[in-house]
Amino acid sequence: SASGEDTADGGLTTVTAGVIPIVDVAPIYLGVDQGFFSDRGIDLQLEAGSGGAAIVPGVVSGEYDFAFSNVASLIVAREQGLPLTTLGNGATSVGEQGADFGGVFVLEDSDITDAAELAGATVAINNLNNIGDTTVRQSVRVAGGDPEEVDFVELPFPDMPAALETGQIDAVWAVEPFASAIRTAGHREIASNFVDTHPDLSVAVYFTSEQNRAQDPELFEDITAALEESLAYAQDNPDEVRRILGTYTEIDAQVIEEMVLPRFPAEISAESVRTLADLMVTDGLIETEPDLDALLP
Amino acid sequence: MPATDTTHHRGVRPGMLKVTGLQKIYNGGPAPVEAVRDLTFELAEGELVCLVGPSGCGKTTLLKCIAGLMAPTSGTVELAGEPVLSPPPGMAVVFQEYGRSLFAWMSVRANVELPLKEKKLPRARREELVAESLEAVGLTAFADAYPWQLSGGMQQRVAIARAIAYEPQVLLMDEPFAAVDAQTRADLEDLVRSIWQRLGVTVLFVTHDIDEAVYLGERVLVLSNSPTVVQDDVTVDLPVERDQLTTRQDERFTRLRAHVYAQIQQAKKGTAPTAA
Amino acid sequence: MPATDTTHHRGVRPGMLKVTGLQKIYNGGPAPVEAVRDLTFELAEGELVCLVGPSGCGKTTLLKCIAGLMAPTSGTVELAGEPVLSPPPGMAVVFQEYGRSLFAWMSVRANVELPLKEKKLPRARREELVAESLEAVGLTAFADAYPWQLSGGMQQRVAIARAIAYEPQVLLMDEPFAAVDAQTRADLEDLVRSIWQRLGVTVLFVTHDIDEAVYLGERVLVLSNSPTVVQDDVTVDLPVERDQLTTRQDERFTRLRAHVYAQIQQAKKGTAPTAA
Amino acid sequence: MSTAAVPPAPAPRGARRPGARVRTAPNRPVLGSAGVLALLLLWEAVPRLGAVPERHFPPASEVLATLAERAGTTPFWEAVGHTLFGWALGLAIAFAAAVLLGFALGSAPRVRAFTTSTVDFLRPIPSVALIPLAVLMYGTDIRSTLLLVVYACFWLIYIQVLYGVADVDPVAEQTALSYGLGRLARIRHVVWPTTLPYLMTGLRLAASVGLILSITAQLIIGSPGIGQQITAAQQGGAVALVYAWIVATGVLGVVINLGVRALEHRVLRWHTSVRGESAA
Amino acid sequence: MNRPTVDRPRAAPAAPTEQEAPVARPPRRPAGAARTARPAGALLRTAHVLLLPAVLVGAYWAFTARPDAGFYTPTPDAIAGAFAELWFSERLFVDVLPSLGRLLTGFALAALVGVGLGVLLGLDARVRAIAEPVLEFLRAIPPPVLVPLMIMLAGIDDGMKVAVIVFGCVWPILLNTVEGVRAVDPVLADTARCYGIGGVTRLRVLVLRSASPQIMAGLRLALALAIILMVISEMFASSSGLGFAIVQFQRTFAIPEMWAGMVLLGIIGFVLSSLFELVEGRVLGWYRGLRSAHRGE
Ligand SMILES: Nc1ncnc2c1ncn2[C@@H]1O[C@H](COP(=O)(O)OP(=O)(O)OP(=O)(O)O)[C@@H](O)[C@H]1O
Ligand SMILES: Nc1ncnc2c1ncn2[C@@H]1O[C@H](COP(=O)(O)OP(=O)(O)OP(=O)(O)O)[C@@H](O)[C@H]1O
Ligand SMILES: [Mg+2]
Ligand SMILES: [Mg+2]
Repeated sequence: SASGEDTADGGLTTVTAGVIPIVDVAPIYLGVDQGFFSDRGIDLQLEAGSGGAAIVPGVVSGEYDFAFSNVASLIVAREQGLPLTTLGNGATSVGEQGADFGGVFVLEDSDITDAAELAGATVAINNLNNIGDTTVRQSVRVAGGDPEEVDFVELPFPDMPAALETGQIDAVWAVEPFASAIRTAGHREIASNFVDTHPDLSVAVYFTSEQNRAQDPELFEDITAALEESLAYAQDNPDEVRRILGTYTEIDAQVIEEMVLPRFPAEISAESVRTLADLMVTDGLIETEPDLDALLP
Repeated sequence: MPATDTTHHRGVRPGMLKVTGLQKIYNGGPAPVEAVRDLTFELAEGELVCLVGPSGCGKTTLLKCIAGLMAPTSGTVELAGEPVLSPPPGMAVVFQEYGRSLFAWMSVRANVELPLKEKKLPRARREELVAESLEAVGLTAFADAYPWQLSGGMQQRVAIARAIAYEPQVLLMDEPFAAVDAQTRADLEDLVRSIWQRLGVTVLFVTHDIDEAVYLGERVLVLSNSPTVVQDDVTVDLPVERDQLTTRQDERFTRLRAHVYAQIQQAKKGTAPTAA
Repeated sequence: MPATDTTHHRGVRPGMLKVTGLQKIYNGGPAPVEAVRDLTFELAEGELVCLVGPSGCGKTTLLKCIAGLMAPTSGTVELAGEPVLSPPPGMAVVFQEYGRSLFAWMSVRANVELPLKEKKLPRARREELVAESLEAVGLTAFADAYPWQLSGGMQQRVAIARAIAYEPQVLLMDEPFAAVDAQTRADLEDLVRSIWQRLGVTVLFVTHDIDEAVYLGERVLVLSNSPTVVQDDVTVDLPVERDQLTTRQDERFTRLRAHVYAQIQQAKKGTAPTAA
Repeated sequence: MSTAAVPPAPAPRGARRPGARVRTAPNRPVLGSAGVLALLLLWEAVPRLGAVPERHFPPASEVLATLAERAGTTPFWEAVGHTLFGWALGLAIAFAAAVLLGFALGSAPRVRAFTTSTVDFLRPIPSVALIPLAVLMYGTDIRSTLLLVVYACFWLIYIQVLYGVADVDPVAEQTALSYGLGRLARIRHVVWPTTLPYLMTGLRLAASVGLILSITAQLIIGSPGIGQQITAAQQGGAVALVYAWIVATGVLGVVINLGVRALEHRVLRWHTSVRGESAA
Repeated sequence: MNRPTVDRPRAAPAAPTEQEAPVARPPRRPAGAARTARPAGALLRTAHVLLLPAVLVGAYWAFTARPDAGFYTPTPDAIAGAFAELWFSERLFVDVLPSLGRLLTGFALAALVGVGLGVLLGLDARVRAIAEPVLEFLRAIPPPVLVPLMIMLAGIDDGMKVAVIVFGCVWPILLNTVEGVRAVDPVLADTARCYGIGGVTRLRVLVLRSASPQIMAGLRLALALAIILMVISEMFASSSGLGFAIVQFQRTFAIPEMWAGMVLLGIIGFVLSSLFELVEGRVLGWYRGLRSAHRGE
């Protein structure tokens, strides 16, 4: 790892992480803010891109020492033979029906009343063949509908409210802060798809490549420790999380106050990952379940 | 020298083209260029007038103003009593830059036919006119060629054929025979005169060939060097029926020719006298 | 009439330009066009030869082949013993399409100077040549204008100035005076003759003006109508010192002129006799 | 044989004839502002009249206010600076490469014939799809952005140059040949000026495409600049801010175009399209 | 370049003479090199198309044979395998053909709008002065960020995607048309004016024809851009399409498949370009003829 060797002034090791500037990564920003990384001799640089197109190649090439991603993407990558491995938890479902940090929404006056009725409807998700459609299908399945009948289209989260309100689509799957905006606008939540999948679902995680880790195992142990400390801190100090959100996002202060935060347990729920991977096999996203033990060391 | 002087020779004809106090200054360059200072003259209906003058004295400029393609800086152009502000209908122009005035993407035939289509002539009539005029300039065999497959002189003849086929009331020709050989030139001169007589068209003909000017015209206008004014207006008192051999041997022809030549030499020398 | 006939008049001079069995067929169009059938002639070094022929007979084509701008279909062109395959150095061409041969993006001065720069002349010499040649064609005042700000005749004179300033060994001119007035034309004719005498340059001069051809040339080549061959090769036995007034009144001048005119008329009529 | 010198510029006298086609050059800044104003009014009206929900497409006034507020901050200008840096460098590289190759291959049709299929094959590959590769090769630093900008801009200029080179007037070319101008001199004095109008259009096209890709690269890769700011605003649901950045981008485009137009006016003085505008 | 002498009567007299009536030019062609050189010509043309690609593929192959050539650069045979499997299947109908339909629609609309607006702006300096800043403003906006607006205005179906294509690829056509129209030869324009050629005829026979070389340059650029924008448009609100497929492959780390998609894009580009070349050959026949005429061909 190129930058892993660099040492900045004061003997700190410069480490670069690829993140997405969303709510889920608040703990790592807090961790930097609180000095959990510098305490361990790590000068952590956070680079905020908009998605997976750059992040995984960034990690593979060693450009990023580690990065943030949702679990489903990593399962797919692992299945395709990319040697990725997790470092620590990212964000976890709240586990409460109707009060999670993401859900499926319809217009107030929509005919759709529960997830089963999504069959035949057009549902917007941010990325097809990923965690969104897998978990929403599970909601439909749980509610007794036919998941095959759901018509998914891709739409970035920020564009969802507009598309929903102008009637272009029937339902959206959105996460915070868009979920709050949609709730505030008076739209109805009909399913909590993460909860329907697993009450303890690890939605996103921090990961690196096996090569990166092998080059400097101690460094990565430090990173994992710092991550764990950050997560614990975030979990215990929701106000701090809301404060730090104001620094690296453009979310409206009002929304920051009101929105639902994810849970930040330090541990990845391996069981939930396994459930998700099973669903992905069922839905045909991947052909066989990858070596989850390698993914979750 | 009032323009009315000239009307005597074919009986009184109504004025067709009247240029009054025409001045043109080009402002495009770093300094303005006064191409034409003050031109006043008149053409009667059905008159054939030749225009000669030193290179760069403003003949083309004048023609463009008359054709309504260019607004004069001051002065007016009137055609049949109406001021010319844009190209008037029924006027055909043969441009000095004949090569650039042909549509490179059209065959010779299409080039000649295009204005006729715009005139909404029926197809049969168009074809007749095109065939006739191409025949007249000797290009029948090249009707389907593109202009760029022709020699310079042939291109020029296409431009002439186009103007003839148009059957205009007023015909402006800017050195139309510059690129053709002596024999063809003589033929074309006779062609212009015969068309002029047959159709009664008013012709303003720019040329550098003094013999040609005298042979063709009823009058020859001599322009001075810039700042350009009308230096002389010579009435050509040769018989209406002219002939390449006899007319050119006519003693009056030689006299007129010498007179015009002297005028042009004067014009080139510098500020010209108002009349010779 | 073999070309060697003419060498007597100024003593024996080595051959400079030799055209042998030149044929050119254009294949661009739908059907091939044989512009030139079979041309054979020779120019001695320092000779001034005029070329006349009906419009479209292939004069421009011939010039382009000589200039190495176009490959003949068959036959050869030799310059000073070397076959011409690409434009040879030391040759200047004045194109019939003078307007398009000027670079619109350069001032008159720059247009004239550009070939001199390519010749790597020192700056002072270049400026001298440019000034001289512009002076010679009467365009000193327009050195800083762009070509499109000039009249047709003025543009043509720029092209001439460029060729003159180049001081070539061989000068090809394709109807170079077509767009200038009679007086200027006379001046330019004298200019060409004086340069020819001064520099000993070999000149091939295409013109439609028979008087001009006879006045200028040591020989006049008459081309036939297509399929083009050399119809006549007339030696002009006028004195080397010529003058616009006296030479043109010379009885031999009139005779030659009539002869060439008759040849051209013949040429236009159809298949020409091999010799007059 | 001296033609009368250029007459000493008498001021155009008198008023113009009534009714004459007065062709003054249009007052560009005024007319242009009018056009922009019309656009802003339309933008103001569309959401206000409810054609689209105001919440998702804020009216111009709100966006401009947001923009004005941001424009007073340093991060704003830093982002603009980052974007412009990537843009300018990428455009310069693309321009140089495309012009060199364009002139070289444009004047060597035999060689060019061998490249056409490859060029046609490569052109439709989206820069965006090259992002993983770029990141893999160059990481997330400026070189990745450059790769994307250069790849997209190169083709635009290159194709324009090819068409421009083909536009050379054969008479002008033959003139140059016959006066012994060498290959380089011909390119410099004949081909280059002929190509310029095409090149200028290519430059204008590439300038905006370069800007777009500079931003897109930041958007996806997350290197600092306007793109990253837009991502942040989008992820935060700050709609007015997103549009404020869009406006900033558009304004950059307008400013860049002004520059290219000014350049064009200088280098194409002689060209029909430019001289017609200032002529009598 | 020596061609055999053509021995035949020349029947194209400069002026019709008594003996030689105006016969059309002889239809007989010279039995010259142009005909006999056919097989060699075909071979050469094949070489033109295939030589450089073959060399490049070879070079790439050599590159991928190195051990450190990574996950993102699969071998050509892997790509070829993926290509055959992907595109010689029903995906051709599900993904490729609809995309091509949108692509061609978008391109045609852009051509119409670009040329139409371009002529308008090119002819009138005043309109141009008014519109230019606005157009420059719009031109600088990345099409993706306008997608939300387009969704609101044009829906999420084909309309929006076609709109993205049009918005993105209209510019080269527009700019080139404007410049081409501005550069109409003034002598020719004067000729048309004095022969009373105005209105639609003037557009048809003068303006469009003389601007056509430049318009063609614009169209050629736009064609490739349209393909790119087809991909970009399918990144939003999609569930099928070639662009969508490529993005999906990229996100799901199906790298050979992703490259196979890009290769297909390239092939589409090449085929469309070749078709375009044919059209251009017809439209610009006069233009090329004019240029080669002077070289004596
Ligand atoms: N666009 C222009 N800008 C500036 N000056 C111009 C322009 N066009 C013509 N002139 C000048 O106007 C004068 C007259 O030009 P014009 O073309 O009318 O002459 P002309 O009499 O037709 O000459 P010629 O016999 O050589 O064709 C010339 O001095 C020329 O330099
Ligand atoms: N590119 C071409 N394609 C086909 N035919 C051509 C081409 N160029 C010239 N020609 C033909 O070749 C013949 C000779 O043309 P050329 O230009 O050499 O004549 P020219 O003697 O210079 O005539 P002019 O005195 O009119 O300039 C003409 O009949 C012309 O139609
Ligand atoms: Mg003129
Ligand atoms: Mg010729």
